[in-house]
Amino acid sequence: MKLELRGITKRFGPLVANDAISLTVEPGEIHCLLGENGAGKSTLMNVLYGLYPADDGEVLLDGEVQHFKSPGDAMRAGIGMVHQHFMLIPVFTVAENVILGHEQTKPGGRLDLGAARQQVREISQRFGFDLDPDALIESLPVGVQQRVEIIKALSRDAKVLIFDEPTAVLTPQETEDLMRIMRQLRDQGAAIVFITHKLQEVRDVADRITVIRLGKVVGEALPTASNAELASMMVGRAVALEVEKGPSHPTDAALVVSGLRVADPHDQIVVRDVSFTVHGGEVLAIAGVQGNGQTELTQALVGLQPKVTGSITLDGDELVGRSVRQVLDAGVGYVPEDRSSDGLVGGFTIAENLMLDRSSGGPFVKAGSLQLKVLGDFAQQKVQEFDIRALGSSEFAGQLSGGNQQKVVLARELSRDLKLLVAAQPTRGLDVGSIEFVHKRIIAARDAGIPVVVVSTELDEVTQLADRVAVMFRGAIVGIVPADTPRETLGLMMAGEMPGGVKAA
Amino acid sequence: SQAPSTSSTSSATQTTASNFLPCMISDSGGFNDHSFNELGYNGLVQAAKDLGVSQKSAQSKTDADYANNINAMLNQNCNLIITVGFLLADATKAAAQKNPKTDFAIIDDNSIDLPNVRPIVFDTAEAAFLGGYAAASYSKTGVVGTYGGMQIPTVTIYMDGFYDGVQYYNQQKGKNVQVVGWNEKTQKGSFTGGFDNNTAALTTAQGVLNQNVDVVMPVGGPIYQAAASAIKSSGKAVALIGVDADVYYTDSSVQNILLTSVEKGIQQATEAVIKDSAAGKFSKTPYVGTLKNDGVGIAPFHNFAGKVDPNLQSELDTIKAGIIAGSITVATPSAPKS
Amino acid sequence: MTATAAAPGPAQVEMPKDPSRGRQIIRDILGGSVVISILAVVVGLVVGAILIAVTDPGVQAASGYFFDRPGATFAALGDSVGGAYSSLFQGAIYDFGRPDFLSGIAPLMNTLDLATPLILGGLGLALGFRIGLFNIGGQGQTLVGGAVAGWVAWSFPLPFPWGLILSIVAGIVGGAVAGGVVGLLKARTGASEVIVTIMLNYIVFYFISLLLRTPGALQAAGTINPKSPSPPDSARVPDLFGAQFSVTWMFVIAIAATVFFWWLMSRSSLGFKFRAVGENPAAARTAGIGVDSMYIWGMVLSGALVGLVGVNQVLAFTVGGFGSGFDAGIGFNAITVALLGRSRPLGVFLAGLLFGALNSGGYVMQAANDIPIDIVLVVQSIVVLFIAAPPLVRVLFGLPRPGTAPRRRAKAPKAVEAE
Amino acid sequence: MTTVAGIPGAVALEKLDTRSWKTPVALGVFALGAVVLFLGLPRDGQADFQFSQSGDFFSIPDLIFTATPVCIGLAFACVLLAAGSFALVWFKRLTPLWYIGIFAALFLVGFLAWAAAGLRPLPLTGLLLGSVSLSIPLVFGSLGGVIGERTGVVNVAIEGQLLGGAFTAALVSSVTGSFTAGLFAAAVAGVLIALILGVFAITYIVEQVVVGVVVNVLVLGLTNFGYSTILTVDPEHLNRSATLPALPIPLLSQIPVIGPALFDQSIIVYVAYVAVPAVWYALFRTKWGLRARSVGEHPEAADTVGINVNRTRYLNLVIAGAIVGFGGAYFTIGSVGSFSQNMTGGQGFIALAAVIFGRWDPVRAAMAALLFGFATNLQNSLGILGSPVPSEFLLMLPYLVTVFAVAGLVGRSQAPAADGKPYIK
Ligand SMILES: Nc1ncnc2c1ncn2[C@@H]1O[C@H](COP(=O)(O)OP(=O)(O)OP(=O)(O)O)[C@@H](O)[C@H]1O
Ligand SMILES: Nc1ncnc2c1ncn2[C@@H]1O[C@H](COP(=O)(O)OP(=O)(O)OP(=O)(O)O)[C@@H](O)[C@H]1O
Ligand SMILES: [Mg+2]
Ligand SMILES: [Mg+2]
Repeated sequence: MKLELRGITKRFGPLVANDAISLTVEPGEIHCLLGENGAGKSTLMNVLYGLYPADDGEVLLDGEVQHFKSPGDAMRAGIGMVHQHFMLIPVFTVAENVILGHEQTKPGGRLDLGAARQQVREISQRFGFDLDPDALIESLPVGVQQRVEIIKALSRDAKVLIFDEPTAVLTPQETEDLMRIMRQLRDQGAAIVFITHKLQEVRDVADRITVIRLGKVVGEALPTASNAELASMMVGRAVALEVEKGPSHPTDAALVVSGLRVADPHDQIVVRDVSFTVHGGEVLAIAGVQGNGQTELTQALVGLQPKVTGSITLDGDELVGRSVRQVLDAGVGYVPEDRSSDGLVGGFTIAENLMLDRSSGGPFVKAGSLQLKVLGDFAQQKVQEFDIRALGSSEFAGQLSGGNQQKVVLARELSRDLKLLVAAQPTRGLDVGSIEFVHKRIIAARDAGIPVVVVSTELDEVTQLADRVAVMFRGAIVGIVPADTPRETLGLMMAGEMPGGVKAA
Repeated sequence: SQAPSTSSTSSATQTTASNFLPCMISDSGGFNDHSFNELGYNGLVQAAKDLGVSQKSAQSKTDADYANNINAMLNQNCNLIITVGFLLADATKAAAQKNPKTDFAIIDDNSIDLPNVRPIVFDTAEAAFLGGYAAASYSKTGVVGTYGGMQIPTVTIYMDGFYDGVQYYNQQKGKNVQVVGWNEKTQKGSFTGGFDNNTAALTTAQGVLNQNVDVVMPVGGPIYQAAASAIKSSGKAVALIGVDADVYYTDSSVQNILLTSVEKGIQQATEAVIKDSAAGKFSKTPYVGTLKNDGVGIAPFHNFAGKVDPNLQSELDTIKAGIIAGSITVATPSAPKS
Repeated sequence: MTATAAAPGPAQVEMPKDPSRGRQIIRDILGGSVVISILAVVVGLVVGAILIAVTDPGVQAASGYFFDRPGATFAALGDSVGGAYSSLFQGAIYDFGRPDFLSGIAPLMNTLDLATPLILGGLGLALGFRIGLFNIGGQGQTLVGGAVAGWVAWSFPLPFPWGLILSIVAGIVGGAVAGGVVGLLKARTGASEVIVTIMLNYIVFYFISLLLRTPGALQAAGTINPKSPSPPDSARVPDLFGAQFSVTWMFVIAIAATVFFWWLMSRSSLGFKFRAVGENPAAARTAGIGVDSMYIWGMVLSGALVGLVGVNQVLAFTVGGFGSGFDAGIGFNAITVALLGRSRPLGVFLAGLLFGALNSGGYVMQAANDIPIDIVLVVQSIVVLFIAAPPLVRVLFGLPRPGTAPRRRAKAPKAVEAE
Repeated sequence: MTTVAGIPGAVALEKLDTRSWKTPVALGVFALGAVVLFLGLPRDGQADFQFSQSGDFFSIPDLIFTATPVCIGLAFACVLLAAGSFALVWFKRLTPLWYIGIFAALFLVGFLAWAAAGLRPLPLTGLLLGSVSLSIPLVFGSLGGVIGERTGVVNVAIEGQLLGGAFTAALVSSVTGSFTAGLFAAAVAGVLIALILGVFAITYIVEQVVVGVVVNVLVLGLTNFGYSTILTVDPEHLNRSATLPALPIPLLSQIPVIGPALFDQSIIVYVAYVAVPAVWYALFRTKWGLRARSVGEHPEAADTVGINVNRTRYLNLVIAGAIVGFGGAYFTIGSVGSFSQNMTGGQGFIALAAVIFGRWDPVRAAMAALLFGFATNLQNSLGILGSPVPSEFLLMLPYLVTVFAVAGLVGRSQAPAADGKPYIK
């Protein structure tokens, strides 16, 4: 089925997320959409999928104008989507998720789950998945969940398939597998839209490439284009993505983690006997595919996990068993993974957010009373120092863009006297400029002699920031290696394999 | 029963010669409680009609309403304000102190001693004693029951009298009729938790019926209706004893199961107090309804006249005379102190 | 209603010195929040008027011959609705039938008196709402606070004002304990505070009923009624403007509580933490704020304020002792007051005054026009509903949408993420 | 995928040693209570548990025994069981539900024997019958609550829906003389209230608990007003309905103890028997249920597969409203025939508690409702016998049980993920 988008425009209030975008995808073609964060890719796909009404423009399938009022309409017309954030119901089984929305029933209105199971098995077989139709989604690893999304789309005979950043959560091996499946689908005649930030993947699999910047199509490219060409199209200028970073000067061991185990609320072990050491003045990056225990590890470091055994010492002081308050007071700075839900209070002003983790005692509280003057001056200064783009320090944090929100969090954490900085996914969802800024700040902290732990799923970021890299897989550390370890090796380690001959660091 | 909303709209175009304005405030039971609020209200309506004057009334929902309703009535320039129930005692007392020119009367409370307040109380235990005796005499299963709305003196005084009446019957006749739902000695028993005809009242009634009783006296406004429902659906031949008014006349639907009623002459007392006040004969002397002054009493057996022991009526008359004469004493901790 | 009362949740943080604050107020006025509050009250009164008219016998009679004499119907309508609302006004603000100004203003004083417990209770519940705690336990906390205050008042008779002060403190402590238990259960076991507070309402009610008829507990000596002794005069809250008016010094305490609430929530470290937990518990926890202890302290303070309602009922409102119903439904009405006031101090204060006025007028409306006071409940709930849904009011009255920045959420005690 | 470096597979993750002492502590408290009551305040005399009543198919003799030794034995058993629970937790095992069940049964028998010692026979049929009767409106209320919350709408207005149903059922059935009309009107009233809730909570995204609380006040005001201005004008014709007749089911109704309690009831009760499994079936076995639950768990996901989230929520709210309103009819035409002000008296809130107590499952919620009914009726039954426990204490029992249950047993239970959250695209 041939897909055509003509002049799609979509506004969110004053923001034009899509500005007259046109795009054609032929059957039997993989069409890549490339663009920075916030360029408008997901918005375009959501319009196509009937989730947002377009302000202008039209969608055509095989030359016929479509009027999608809801995703149901789009699905019936043969469009399937694998969403950036999975659209699966965690407490349902695979089969239930697959039939949801187009259920078959037996007499008495009874759900025909048998048919659904059969369908899951059939499609699994066709693509070589190994999938239990009765498994609960929440018990499945992300890579497998994504396959469920694919089966969901295929079970509805989708002829146009949209993949929105499907590889962000996959190991390199899983990515390989996905590429294979996409090619297989293309060969069966599907029209595929593939969204990613990873230039390598684009060149591997795409038949055609469209680049979007600031809501507009800025050009087309062929898979033969070089990384540099594609990147400059995306960003609108030549980019040098390297962080300026001198050699590290590690001092004494500051953070010593040994035999750390963390259990989740269901008592499943999610961090398994993890031990490592971080010296002052060095960055230890923790790499790995999302969902392999990094989140819980960092939370355990700051005392946010209730079920922890083992030991974490900072400059000799034991942190396990201490409250978050005590850990922070011991000099730990923490940039949480999800800034909008854990890092900031959206309904608070920038100033209030800047004092969030110093809400008792000086300098902002005296005798139980807020020192608004002190806070105001402090906020003013930090807004300037960290280049937070806002109307003023009394703007609500929830109304800031992601990059600026992250700057608020960094400003807060870096303005205390730190003995350790833990930054989880510090640049997720940020644009190049903001990434550069955040990276600089982290390196500056390192150079000031602070030990730094950075968690990232992006290998680029890991290799750029790290002095040493620890790779996590299923809750355990596969190995700790130097930052210059080849990407392929790191990729294998992310899948749990420790190739022979890799030297530990 | 008469609804309160039909009363005072005509007050603006007053045609009567007299400007006497009697007013009444209910407690949280409201004027449709099939009990003392309603009887008091009927007395108010009747007296106003007889006097040819208008009247005003207000219902209370919560404890906070009492004082406010009294104030609102004072603003309406009432000459006599009757408050119904001991719960209103404090508010009545305070208002009476502040407004010495207004007459007040309070039903079921005898705690206020002010020149412009007339308490109206009843020694219902005396009448309930007769009810208990009649119940025991009528009972074939040897078990009779009673239960209340809430454990407050104006309720338990009925139950005490009933209990004593049954014991007196046992003593006189050498029988052992048992009372379920109330024990005078321990002052413990069965209560529905409120004065509403609701599912709690129904299950309580069912529970009492399950004790093999064949006479039951529910004390507390409309909860007797739940008992009637329970009796009808149980299919058993259980007789009901009404309280406050002669229920035979106030509720025709229970005539066929009504053994008798223990009457409390609230309506008559209210009427009398209003007329006294209108005639300028108001006094602070408490009105205490007793068997002697017919302020309380036991109703005729009506449909059951043929089913009770032929001697019962005369026995009751003897007992009544004994109580009036003081030869039979009805002991209850809940008796009004006069 | 002022801008404070009407401003939607997150957009309103009390920081008057902030430059954006002034802008915010102007935006709110232009955006129609004040207008919407007024219109919501209008809707409530109109619905009330319809109910009054429909159930009025005069109107019913006249509408029978509407087509012959439509004028009669309208006259009857005017009589019933006009009469009712003029009684409402005269009962709430100023009684023109009184000889002099001082007695004419008595209804207003009564309004203040009735508003006092609503404001105190509203503030208490609002405090919980701001922390994301749905405290439905106003009844129970009032009962505990009042019972403890009363018990202390007659058990430890001290000269004025010490007896009074001691009793007030006791009432606050009583309410605080009743609230704190809930906070403790929530923090320790995760029990939903909605369920626990509702259950405690009943438990406390029956417990106090039991004590009230147990000699030697709360029952007055020498009585058989389930009633407490009356507190000694030295522990009574004095009248504010003399015996002529019903308003007492508790109204001043309510004002003080409003100011305290403001200070607590916008100027104190504890309030900052409360708000952080209310807006985003996850972020608060990550920032080292003990969410569980905020729940406990929040419920303690919430209960303490509600405890003052009990103090008002026992030491200021009722003259003699109290029975088990002395909370008089204020614990529940305070929920609507807090909601109407959007959990902001000034908003709650004004909402309390409005409800106090409706109640005060309602009594007179019932006495003079025979209109059941329940109409006040209907009007109150409709006002709250409509104020909570500004777009609906705009639709109803054909108002334009305000041209302000998009807001993420409708007002709510708990953060509701729009994403 | 090969796993090297000694890392085990993903699905079979091991468990950490974490022990929860909540259950043993709760059992311990009750065991202590048993010891204090049964040993500390022993009561003399015989306890008489009556199984049969006249008219039963066949009769079972009463169980009569001397209370004190039995109670002491049972207190001892409770202490042992509580200790056993401590031991189980100590050895990192969960205390199974049946274990708690046995404990509860032993405690209860002991308590009944203690309270009824030396008094009249305790009719178990009556105890059960009253429990069922008192729990019926709670069952309907909690079913409505479960349906609403499963689709993501917290329904605090159950109280209002019950009250509205009770009012309209009484009025309509009094006026028309038809039970069918009364029941239908009650359901319609429930639906109307649900629509108010829907408009504000779903369309205008007002905080759901707020709407629920306020709607309750509104319905209370309206029914009180209607009672004073309409019903009491002519109560004989406007507020005096017959009550639904009992329809004994042949044979079943003659089973001793349970027959008369369960199978000699009115149509509303039978509807409840059918409704509980039906709602369970509909929620967990049908297309409708799958969609409803998907909307309550992850509305965005439901939207992306073509399910109209808000329409689904409205529809379910309306169905729930009809169920609750229908249940409200029990208060009037199902039991006493007439309406009185605020006659639901907070039962809607108890139903809400049953929803949470029953962990959003219709069958468990109904069981919780039955438990409330039982606890309430215990007060009746013991009060009638003249037991030594103050009536207020027994009246507060169901609420105490709820607090214990919610704090000790349920705790941080998992509500549907999108429960209470409006869906904004
Ligand atoms: N529902 C919404 N309301 C307001 N603004 C939105 C909404 N959804 C997206 N936007 C804005 O529209 C722009 C485009 O967002 P979109 O999600 O399409 O970006 P994207 O290209 O998919 O980015 P990413 O690579 O981060 O996924 C962004 O500025 C975003 O903030
Ligand atoms: N709820 C909101 N109210 C007002 N403005 C908003 C809101 N949400 C986002 N914005 C504005 O919309 C714009 C896009 O925000 P968004 O977070 O999507 O930015 P972005 O393109 O992803 O930027 P970044 O790369 O920094 O993450 C910003 O200017 C932001 O201030
Ligand atoms: Mg972004
Ligand atoms: Mg995107």
